[in-house]
Amino acid sequence: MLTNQMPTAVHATTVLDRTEPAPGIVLLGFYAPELAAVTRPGQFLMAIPPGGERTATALGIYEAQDHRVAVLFFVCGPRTRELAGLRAGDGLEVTGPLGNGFDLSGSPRDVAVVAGGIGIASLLLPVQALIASSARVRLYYGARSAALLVERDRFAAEGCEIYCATDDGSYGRRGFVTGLLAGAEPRPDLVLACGPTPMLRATAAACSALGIPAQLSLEETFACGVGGCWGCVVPIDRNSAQAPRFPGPDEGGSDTVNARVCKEGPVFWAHELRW
Amino acid sequence: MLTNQMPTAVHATTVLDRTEPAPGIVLLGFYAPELAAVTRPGQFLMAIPPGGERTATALGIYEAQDHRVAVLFFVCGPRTRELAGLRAGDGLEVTGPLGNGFDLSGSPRDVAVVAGGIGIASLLLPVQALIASSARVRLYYGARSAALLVERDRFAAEGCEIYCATDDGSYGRRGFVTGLLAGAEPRPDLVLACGPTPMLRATAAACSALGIPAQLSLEETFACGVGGCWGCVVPIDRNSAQAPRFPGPDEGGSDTVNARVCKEGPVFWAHELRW
Amino acid sequence: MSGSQAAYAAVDLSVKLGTLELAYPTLMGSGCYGSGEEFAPFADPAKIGGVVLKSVTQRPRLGNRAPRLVATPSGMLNAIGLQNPGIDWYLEHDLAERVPRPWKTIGSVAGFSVDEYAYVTQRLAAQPEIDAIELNVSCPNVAAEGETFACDPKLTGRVVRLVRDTTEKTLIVKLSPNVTDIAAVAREAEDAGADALAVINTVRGMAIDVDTWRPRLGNVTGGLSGPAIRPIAVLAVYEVACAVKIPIVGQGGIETVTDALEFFLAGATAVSIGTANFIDPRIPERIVEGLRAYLGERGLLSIGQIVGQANRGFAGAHRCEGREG
Amino acid sequence: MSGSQAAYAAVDLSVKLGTLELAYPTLMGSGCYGSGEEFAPFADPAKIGGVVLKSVTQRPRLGNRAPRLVATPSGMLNAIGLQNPGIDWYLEHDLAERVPRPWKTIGSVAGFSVDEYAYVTQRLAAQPEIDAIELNVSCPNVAAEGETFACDPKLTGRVVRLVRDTTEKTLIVKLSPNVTDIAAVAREAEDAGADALAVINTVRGMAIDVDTWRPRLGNVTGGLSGPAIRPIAVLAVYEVACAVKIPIVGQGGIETVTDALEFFLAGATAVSIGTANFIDPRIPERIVEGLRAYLGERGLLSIGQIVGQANRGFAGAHRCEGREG
Ligand SMILES: Cc1cc2nc3c(=O)[nH]c(=O)nc-3n(C[C@H](O)[C@H](O)[C@H](O)COP(=O)(O)OP(=O)(O)OC[C@H]3O[C@@H](n4cnc5c(N)ncnc54)[C@H](O)[C@@H]3O)c2cc1C
Ligand SMILES: Cc1cc2nc3c(=O)[nH]c(=O)nc-3n(C[C@H](O)[C@H](O)[C@H](O)COP(=O)(O)OP(=O)(O)OC[C@H]3O[C@@H](n4cnc5c(N)ncnc54)[C@H](O)[C@@H]3O)c2cc1C
Ligand SMILES: Cc1cc2nc3c(=O)[nH]c(=O)nc-3n(C[C@H](O)[C@H](O)[C@H](O)COP(=O)(O)O)c2cc1C
Ligand SMILES: Cc1cc2nc3c(=O)[nH]c(=O)nc-3n(C[C@H](O)[C@H](O)[C@H](O)COP(=O)(O)O)c2cc1C
Ligand code: FES
Ligand code: FES
Repeated sequence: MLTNQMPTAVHATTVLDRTEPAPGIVLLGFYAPELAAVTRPGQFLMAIPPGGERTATALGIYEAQDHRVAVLFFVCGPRTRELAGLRAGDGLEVTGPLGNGFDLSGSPRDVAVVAGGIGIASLLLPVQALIASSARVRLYYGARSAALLVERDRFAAEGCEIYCATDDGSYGRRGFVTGLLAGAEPRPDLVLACGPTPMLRATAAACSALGIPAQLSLEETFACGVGGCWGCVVPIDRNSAQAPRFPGPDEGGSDTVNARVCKEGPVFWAHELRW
Repeated sequence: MLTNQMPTAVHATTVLDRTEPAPGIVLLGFYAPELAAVTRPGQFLMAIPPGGERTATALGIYEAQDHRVAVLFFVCGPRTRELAGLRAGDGLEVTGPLGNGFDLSGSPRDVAVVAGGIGIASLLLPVQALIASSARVRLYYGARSAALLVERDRFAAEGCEIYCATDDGSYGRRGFVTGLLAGAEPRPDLVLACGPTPMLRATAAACSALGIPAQLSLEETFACGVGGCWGCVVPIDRNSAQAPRFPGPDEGGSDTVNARVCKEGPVFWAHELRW
Repeated sequence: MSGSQAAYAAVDLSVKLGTLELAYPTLMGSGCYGSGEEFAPFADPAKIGGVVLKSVTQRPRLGNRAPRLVATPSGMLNAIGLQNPGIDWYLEHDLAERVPRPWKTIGSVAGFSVDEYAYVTQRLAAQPEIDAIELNVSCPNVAAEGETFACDPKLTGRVVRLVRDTTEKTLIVKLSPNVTDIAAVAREAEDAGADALAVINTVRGMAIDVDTWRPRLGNVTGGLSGPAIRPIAVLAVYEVACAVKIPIVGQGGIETVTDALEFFLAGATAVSIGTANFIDPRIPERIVEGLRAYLGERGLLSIGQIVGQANRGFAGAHRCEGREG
Repeated sequence: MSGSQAAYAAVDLSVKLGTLELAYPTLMGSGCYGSGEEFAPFADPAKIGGVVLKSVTQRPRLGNRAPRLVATPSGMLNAIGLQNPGIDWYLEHDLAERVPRPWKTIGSVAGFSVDEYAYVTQRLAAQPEIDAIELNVSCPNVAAEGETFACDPKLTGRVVRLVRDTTEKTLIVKLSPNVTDIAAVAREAEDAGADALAVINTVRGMAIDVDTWRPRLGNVTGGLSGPAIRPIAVLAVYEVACAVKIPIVGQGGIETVTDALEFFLAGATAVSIGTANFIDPRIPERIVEGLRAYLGERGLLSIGQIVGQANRGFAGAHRCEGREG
């Protein structure tokens, strides 16, 4: 997996646009040319709304082009509610880009991209990069119901094939998106996934059964987001290239170390996770 | 002083209008016919904005007519900031009317009304009542600077004389409003005052020196606002009609008891305060 | 819809604390609900399990000087100092002149000596309108002894033992979080005959005015309450539940049904709502409705089924007190 | 304007803790600033008094299982469990490979026995790049003994005495708020030779997931930090300042200059900023600028002039410990 190289920085930005692709989901674009220039697919940022009790929220970088960066998020608590209240012209500070991002270095030719709910937010940039390198991209996209399958047109316009699943059957196949993935023919040579943890676990199991390498973008509760507090860990194989440069505990010769989702991740190879 | 008779209640209201008479000062009108019908001059309400972390804020009742009640407040912290964010059509819950209100029962003929800053918010209703009963009303109105002397036209339209003072001399006399009061000729037969505590103390001292009875609307930090927590007390003469029906402490025969500003007050006779 | 509502209505929310039977597992915290009357116009009295009255002492108390309240992040400090008219006046007026209400009434007793606690409890518990007694041995806002009782397991045991002899009614002992080991105090109270424990009283704290350089409370220090202390209170309940068998009344920062559920899962048989009443006295009835829905949705029949569930199943990796082995 | 700015620039913000000289009275709290490098891209390293490194133990520690963080009202719970590579690797890599920075570097030592504290301190303090040592005897997130040290005055005295013999460098002892009497622990630490006290570490707490019925932290319990605990921390500093003569590093929920000022007025010589760095690592430099302006506006020349001012003048009505007489 790639490791983050600077220049990560705090950017004082201005909101350019705000739309609601579905009730409770907000797409927020802001002016941040320097951030756009250095962002790689799969990286995230920490967003600090102006004024009030200040808090930082981790959000995947959805779009990054020219002068504009955008995030796509689900309004579920106080912090996202505050961000959702922003309007064009408002100030917004973001720290980024953060995290490693997807490893697209092996020139994959046929990639399955698996999105669960708002996990779609971290997957547009890798889809764009893959299509730019002429790979075939199939998007497997699951959500609770049809209305939450946001931005499908956007992904279609990029040139990827889209297969959907909804929990309630209101659009596409009823059931989990991993069901679609299991039947994918021909088999993709790489899987990228982002979504809720149970979906990622199911994706990892499916890929393991099919023998397809998979990269998962994990979610954990963050405090600092920059690797400083060791609060966001996931156990991984200590021989992974992403394992922090720590000796393991000497008790019992465990083959596991705790890696930081915000620093060594958020993207990990499925087969290296020990969760 | 009057004591509050029911019907105090929680009212689910809708914001009708919102203006900013000065930067940082908000006038918020809302639909509350039942509250308007029972409010007496000098009473207050507790305002609970919708959603988020819920909090209640004590605000004087500025206007109460027909179907509309209005509050006038200074945006100084998280709670008033939340209220300031409301717009016409938004919901707002208010509990009220609360507190005793001014005692206008003695048919005063010549009344000086002393306002310090946002204290003006509790003084429109008594001015209206006094003028309706054909009393002469002189308003002595002080603030930090001219811009903060809000709603002067409104008071003038009610038919009262207005004398102003500002800390920086940007309008009216430079200095404290109590300076104006001291020189009032002829002497009023009653003083009503609302404003910051130092101003109320100075008003009490001036009235005591001049021998004019004064009613002061006090401010304290509130928790419940309805007399249930004993958090908002001020020491008063235990023989006051407003003294809570408590024996004093038996140690040392103190002549003082602690009265609740929210329940026995917020209006007290200056000469009965032992602060 | 109506089917599930019927199911919800069947959910049993009643609980017992000693011999005290509550229709709902929700008490209104002492000092936060006055005599109940102050809040009656704004709440539905039929939806309240019980009201713990403001603490009363033997003699009248003027209470602390103002200011007595300070807002703090997600909480507040108070230093009322047990202002109250003393037990004589209290029985003659406050109690005698009450409007009868459907809720259970729990008298709260404070004091400065073991004898005072016993004397006031005896007088108060003798009243027919008092259904149970809560011993406030943990008020942080009064001189020395008040809190010292709950800060010392031995002293707690002593006062509870003496008070126990003065009444047959349910005796709830209210513990202080301002101790190294709350479980030890809880065990002493149980051994001495307490029927239930109230966990927790406020956490000691202070705020300073940076303009005047003076403490913001007239009493210098005060008690912290509200959501800020909820994680502290949940842990205290969890630890006490592991240490004793008698029921616990969980409290500290409860504002929503989710907050209340944390306490039940940690091991509380009932909860108490304090500071939240200052925001909106309808919060307690919303919590009751929320509990009914939560249990109903899960097909549970009574609140007792969730009490202490977070303590279960940790025998392996974790000891009950929650430290890694 | 430029005149007053010149006056502000002359304000002396430097302080001393034992022999440790800090250009600014602001430390970055242990565990909340990594090795400093993680935050360097976002903050001005020249505006930071000192960085307390993440606590290190003798042997490597995997730390607690995930989840390790939970957001709570105006705060957070953490249960990292002292994940660290052990002193050998730490000296060889973490410390040796550091970029030199203008701030002072304070090593933080944790342990599970008196001997471990002494051993790790000796190794760490011997490094020239370490300017002082903080003894973390108060971590609530590790097995038994870690916190027990700071919960027992005698044990605290014993570990400090032994560690004191291993180094001449400034020794800061970090106290736990999870005790009945923090002043007693502070006095023992002072008697045993501590040069300064860090007050406070996190407050023990817990949160429960009401959907899964499980504790939200992998370690069940955790340490509460952030603005929620500020009133508790301010009081702890106030009480410790009344009990000892050595300087205090105040901490717990500092986010703004006003928050920091509360701690100085309560008796802290320096402050430490922890959780606030997670929101925005520029908060510490804003606090430094804010202190300069506050003192400048009041014509004060040094930060020392406000230290402990809230304790003064209460000889009459209040004893220093803040209870009414
Ligand atoms: C690396 C990384 C990238 C992320 N990228 C994105 C992104 O691009 N878009 C995005 O929307 N979120 C993203 N998240 C998640 C986002 O950071 C959190 O959802 C956010 O912090 C919630 O903050 P809050 O204060 O609004 O809600 P909180 O108060 O933290 O949570 C409120 C409630 O909602 C629940 N909840 C939290 N997240 C969700 C969810 N996604 N769906 C349903 N319920 C939920 C919580 O359990 C809680 O009960 C990302 C997280 C990480 C670690
Ligand atoms: C009976 C009563 C009636 C009241 N009526 C009114 C009213 O009609 N209009 C009104 O504006 N306020 C009124 N107040 C005051 C109002 O309740 C408080 O100002 C409000 O609660 C502040 O809430 P907050 O959370 O926004 O600010 P807080 O967080 O409580 O305070 C923020 C900061 O502002 C400071 N501050 C508080 N009040 C003022 C002020 N007035 N001017 C300057 N600084 C201040 C505080 O010291 C604090 O530092 C009344 C208070 C009482 C007790
Ligand atoms: C203003 C106020 C007054 C209180 N007075 C008393 C009291 O007289 N006796 C008592 O036992 N507890 C008293 N308490 C403590 C509460 O009953 C409750 O235990 C505590 O506040 C924690 O719960 P909460 O966070 O829901 O308020 C008081 C609390 C507040 C905020
Ligand atoms: C995520 C996290 C990790 C911490 N790790 C340590 C640690 O390793 N050693 C230590 O002494 N204190 C540690 N602390 C405590 C802080 O240094 C600080 O004392 C405490 O959080 C209170 O200050 P605050 O509210 O400003 O964060 C940690 C705190 C947090 C939030
Ligand atoms: S959130 Fe701090 S290390 Fe990841
Ligand atoms: S604010 Fe509760 S009694 Fe006045």
